[in-house]
Amino acid sequence: MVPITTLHYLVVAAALFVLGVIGVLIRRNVVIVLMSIELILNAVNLNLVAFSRMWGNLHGQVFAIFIIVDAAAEAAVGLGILIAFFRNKETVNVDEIDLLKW
Amino acid sequence: MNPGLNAALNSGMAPVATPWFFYALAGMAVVSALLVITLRNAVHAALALIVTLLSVASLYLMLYAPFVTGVQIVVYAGGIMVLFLFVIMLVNIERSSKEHRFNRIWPAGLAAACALLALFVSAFVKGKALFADRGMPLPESSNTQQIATMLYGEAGRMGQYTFAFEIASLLLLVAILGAVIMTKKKI
Amino acid sequence: MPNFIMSYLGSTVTPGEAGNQFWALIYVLIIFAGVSVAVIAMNWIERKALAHFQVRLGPMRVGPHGLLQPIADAVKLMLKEDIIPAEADQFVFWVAPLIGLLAAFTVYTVIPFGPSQAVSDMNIGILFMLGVSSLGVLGVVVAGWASNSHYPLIGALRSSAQMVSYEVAMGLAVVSAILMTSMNASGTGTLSMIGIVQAQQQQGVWFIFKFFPLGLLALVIFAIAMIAETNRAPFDLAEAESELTAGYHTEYSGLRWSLFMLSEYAAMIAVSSIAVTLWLGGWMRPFPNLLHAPAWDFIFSLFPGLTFLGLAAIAFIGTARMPSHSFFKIQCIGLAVFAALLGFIALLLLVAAVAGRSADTSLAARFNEGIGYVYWFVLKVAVFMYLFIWYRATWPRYRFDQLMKIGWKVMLPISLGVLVLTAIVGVIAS
Amino acid sequence: MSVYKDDQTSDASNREHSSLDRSHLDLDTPDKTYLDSNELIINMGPQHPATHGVLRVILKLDGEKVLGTECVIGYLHRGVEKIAENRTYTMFAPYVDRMDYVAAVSNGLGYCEAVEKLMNVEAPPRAKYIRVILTELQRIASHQIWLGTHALDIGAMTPLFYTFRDREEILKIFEKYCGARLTTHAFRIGGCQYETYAGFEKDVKNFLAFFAPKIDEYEALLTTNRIWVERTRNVGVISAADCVALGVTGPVLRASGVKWDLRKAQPYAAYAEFDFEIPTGTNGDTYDRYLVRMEEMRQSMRIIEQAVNGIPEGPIMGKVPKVIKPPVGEIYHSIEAPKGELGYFIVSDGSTQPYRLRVRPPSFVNLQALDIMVRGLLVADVVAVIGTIDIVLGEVDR
Repeated sequence: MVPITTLHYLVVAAALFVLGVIGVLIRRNVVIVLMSIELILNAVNLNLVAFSRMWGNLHGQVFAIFIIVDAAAEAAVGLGILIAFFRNKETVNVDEIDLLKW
Repeated sequence: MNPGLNAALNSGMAPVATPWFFYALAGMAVVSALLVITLRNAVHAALALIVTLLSVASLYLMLYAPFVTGVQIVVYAGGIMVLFLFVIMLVNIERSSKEHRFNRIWPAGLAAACALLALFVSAFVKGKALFADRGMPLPESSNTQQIATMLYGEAGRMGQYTFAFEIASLLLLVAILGAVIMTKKKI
Repeated sequence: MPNFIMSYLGSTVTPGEAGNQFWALIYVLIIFAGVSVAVIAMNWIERKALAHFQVRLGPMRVGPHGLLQPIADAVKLMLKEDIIPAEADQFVFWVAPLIGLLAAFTVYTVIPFGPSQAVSDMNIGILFMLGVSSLGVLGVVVAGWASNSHYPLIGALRSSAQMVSYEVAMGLAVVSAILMTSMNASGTGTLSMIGIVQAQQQQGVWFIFKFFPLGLLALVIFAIAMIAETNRAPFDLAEAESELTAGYHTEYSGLRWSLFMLSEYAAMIAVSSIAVTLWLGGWMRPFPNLLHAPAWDFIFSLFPGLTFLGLAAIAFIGTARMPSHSFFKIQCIGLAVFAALLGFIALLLLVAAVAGRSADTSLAARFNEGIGYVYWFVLKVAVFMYLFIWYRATWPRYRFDQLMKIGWKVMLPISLGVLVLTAIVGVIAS
Repeated sequence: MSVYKDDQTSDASNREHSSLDRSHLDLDTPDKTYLDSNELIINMGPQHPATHGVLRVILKLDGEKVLGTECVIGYLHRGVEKIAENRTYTMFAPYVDRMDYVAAVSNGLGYCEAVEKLMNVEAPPRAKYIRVILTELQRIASHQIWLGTHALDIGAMTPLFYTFRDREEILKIFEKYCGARLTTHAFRIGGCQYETYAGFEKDVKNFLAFFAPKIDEYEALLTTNRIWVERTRNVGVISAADCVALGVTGPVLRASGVKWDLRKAQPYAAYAEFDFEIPTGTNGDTYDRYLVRMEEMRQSMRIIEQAVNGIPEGPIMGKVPKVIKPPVGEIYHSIEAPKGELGYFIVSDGSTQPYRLRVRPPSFVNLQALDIMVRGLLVADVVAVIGTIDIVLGEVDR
C-alpha cells in the first residue's frame, strides 16, 4: 500500500476544484452554482491544510479558517442576493439573469 | 495498548488512519461532489454537498488539523448548509426541476474545466518532487492552542494573524448586514 | 485473563487516544446499546412520571407497572405499515431520520463517562459535540421538506430557526465554561471533554460554582438553550401537537418515526451530558476536594450498590403490593425476578466496592473506580433528564415570536455578558 | 417543492371547483409574488387536535401571521331543529342534551323553561332550586372542560387531567340523581322528574368543600404562570362594541367589560333569589376570559351553596297535562348557558309538536368572533382563541 502523501490530497482537492468549476460554468440554478463555489473553496481549503502538513507549520490551517469565514460571508450575501432577485424575477436561473443586457 | 503504535503516535510520524480511510473518504468526497453538480433536485444536491463537506472534514482530521475539522462541521455543515436548505425551500425549485439542468454553453464550460484539469495533472506530474514533506508534522494534541496563539497572540504580544482575524470579523459583520438588508422587503 | 482485556484495564487513557481499536469498537457498541436502553428506560420513566404528575397511573398493563411497555411499543412501531406519502420525496424521506439519528449518536464518541471511559478524547471535543449535534437540524429541515405537506414544513422551519438561534446562546455559554478551563497556572485552556473535567478537578471546583454566580448563570443559559435545542416543552413548538399536529414528523409513522423519537431522546441525553461535563464536574463524585479522605472514597464507592439496592427494594415492595389475583401471577413473578436481578447487581457492586477498598491496585479497585465514574456521571445526567419531564408536565408552550424574543433578546445578551464578565473576573483573579 | 407559489396555483385551480364562496375573505392570489408576502393557505381541521371536534378553519397565512380565517362548520350537523318538528314536546327534550353535550343540563333547562313559558305554567320552587343546583354544577363542569382543553391547546398538559379528575365528582352527582352522566335529560317540562336522592345535599356540599381548593390548584398552575400570561394576555382581543355587534354573549362578552348575564338581567328559574356577582374583564383578551371563567366557577359555587342551604320542601312537578299541547303562539326564552346566551324560539300551532323550533346556540354565535380575534396574530394564537371562545361543535352544528 502506498503511503498517503501530500500529493494524494492535492489530487483530491484538484478533483473537487474542477468539479466545482464545472458546476459554476454549466449549471443554470443559482443555488447549485453557489454550492459549486463552496466546493471550490473546500478544494482550496484541502490544499491549504495539506500544505500546512507538508511544511510542518500552521499557517495553512489558519488560512483555511479564514476561508471558511469568507465562505460563510459569501453564502449569506450570495443567498441574500438570490432571494432579492427571486423576489423580483421569480427565477433562479443564471441565464435568465440578464437585466444588464438591455 | 499497542506500544509500537503509541510510540509512533507520540512521535507524530505515523498516519492517523490507514490509507483505506483516505481512499474511502476521498472517493466519497469526489462522488458526492459529482452528484452536487449533476443532480436535478437542489435539495438532493445540498445533501450531497453535506456529504462532501463531512468527508473533507474527515480528511482534515487525517491531516492533523482537528480544529479546522471542528470549524468545518460547525460552520459549513451546521450553518451554511442549513442556510442553503432554507433558501432552497423558499425559492421555487418545482419549476426548475422540470427545466434543463445545464445552460446552453455547457460544452464550452466542460471543455474549459477539462483544460483546467489537464493543467492540474501536468503540474502534479511534472512537479511531483515539489510536494515532498518539508517539515516535521505537527502534533495534533496542541493544535487548537497553537492556532489560538497565531490568531490572538500570546501574553503581551499580538499574534501573527490578529489583524487579519479582526478584519475577518468585520467582513462577517458586513455580510450579516448585507444579507439582512438584501432580504428585507422594506428597509 | 486474555491480554487485550488486561491491556485496557492497565491503560489510563481512552481507547481512541491509545489507538486501541478493539476497545474503541467495544466502547462504541456498549455506548450504542447503553444509549438505546437509556432511551427505552427514559420513555418508560417519562410516561410514568408524567402520569403521576397528572394523577394518572400511566402504563400498567404490559408487564408489571408497564415495565415492558416501551418494548411493546418498539415492536409495534417496527411492525407497523411503512407509509410514504405519494407526493413525498422518497429518498430524502428515508434519509431524514437517519441524519438525525447519526447526529445524535455520533456525539457519544467524545462524551467522557470517566477519565478513560470514553471512545476517544478529541482535542476539539466540545467543538465536535456542538458541531455534530447541530447537524441534527438538517434531519429536521429535510424531513419537513420531504413530506411535501404544510404542517411538517412549518414545523421544520420553526424548529430549525429555533435550533439555529438557540445554538448561539448555547455556544456562548459553553465558551464561558471553556474560558474557565484556562484559569490555571499555564493559562492554556482546553476543548477536550476529558480535559474540561480534569481542569475542574485541578482547580478544585465545579464550574457551576466558579466565579459565583457566573458559572451558575452560564449553566442556566445552557440548560434553557438545550431544551430549545432538543425541541422539548416548553419550547416544543416544532412538535406543537395542538397547532401543527406533530410538526416535522407529521407524515412519519412506524419505524422511521421511532428513529426520530430515538434521536430526540439520544440528543436530550447528549446535551445533558455536555452540561454535566462542563459545569457539574462530569464523572467526579460530590465534594472530592472537601471529603478527600480514603474513608470518604469508600463511602462514596458504596453509592452505586446502594442505589441498586434501593431500586431492588422498591421492586420488591411493588411485588408485595401486587394484587393477589391469579391474573397478576405472571406479572408478580416477573417483577420479583426483576427485583432479584437488581438485588444481584447491587450485591455485585457492593462486593466490588468492599474488595476494591482492601487492595488499591487490584482489578476490583480498577473496576470499582470505573463504576464510580460512570455512576456519578449517569446520576447527574439523570437529574437533567428528570427536569426535562418536570418542565413538560408544568409549563404551557411558548409562542414562536416569544421564543425568538427570548433567544435573541434575553439569552444572547445575558450569555454575552456572562462571557465578558467571566473573562474580566478571570483576568483579575490571575 | 415550493410552498408558496405551488400552493397558490393549486389553490387557484381548486377554487374554481370549490363550492365555497371565499370572496369575502379576500383570499385572492396576488398578481405578483413576493417571497415573504406569499400567502399560505392551510386547512386546520376537521381532523386536528386543537379544533375541539370537527371544526375546520381555513387559515390564510403570511408566514405564521394570520391574514384571515374562514370557519367551515356542519361536520356534526344532525338537524336537531328539523327533528323537533317531528317529535312531541316531551319526546324532543332528550335531543337538546346532544347539542352542547358538555353542558346537557343547561340545554335541558332552557328547553323546559321555554316550553313552560309557552304553556304558561311554572315549575314549583323546589324544582327550581334543584334546577339551579344542577345547572350551576353543570356550569362548573363545562368550565372545567374548557379549562382543561384550553390549557392543553396552549401546551399545558397537566390541568386537563386535574379538571377531568374533579369533573368526575360532578358527574357522579348527576349519575346518582338521574342515572346519566353526560346527556342527563335531568328536567321535565313543568319541573323535575326525580326527587333528589337521599344525601343529595350532603354530596353537593361535599363537592363544594372538595372543589374550593381545586380551583386554587388550577390557578396556581396557570394564573401567575409567566408563559401562560404571555400566551394569553393581549391575545384575541375583542372590544365590547364588536362583541355586541356580533351578538357574542357569555364569558367572552363579559371579559370585554359588558356586565351582561341573563341570570341577573332576565332572572329565570330561582336566580333572582341568590346573591352572586357577575365577574367582568377589562381588556377582552384571552387572559381576561380565563379570569372571568375562573371567577364564574367560584360564583357558581356561591349560588350552589345558597341554593342547597335554602332548598324548599314541596312538590317537584308543576301542573302540566299528560299530553303537552301548548296554545297557538310563539315564544323566545333564553338562559345563561355556560358558553353564553342559549335561546329557544318555539312556534306552536296548537298541536303536540312544535311547528318550528329554532335554537340560538352561544357557541355558534361566539364563533363568529374568531376571525376578528385572530387577524394579525400567529397560528399558535388561533388555537388559543378557539379554546378561549369555548365552542362545542355539537352546539355549533346542531
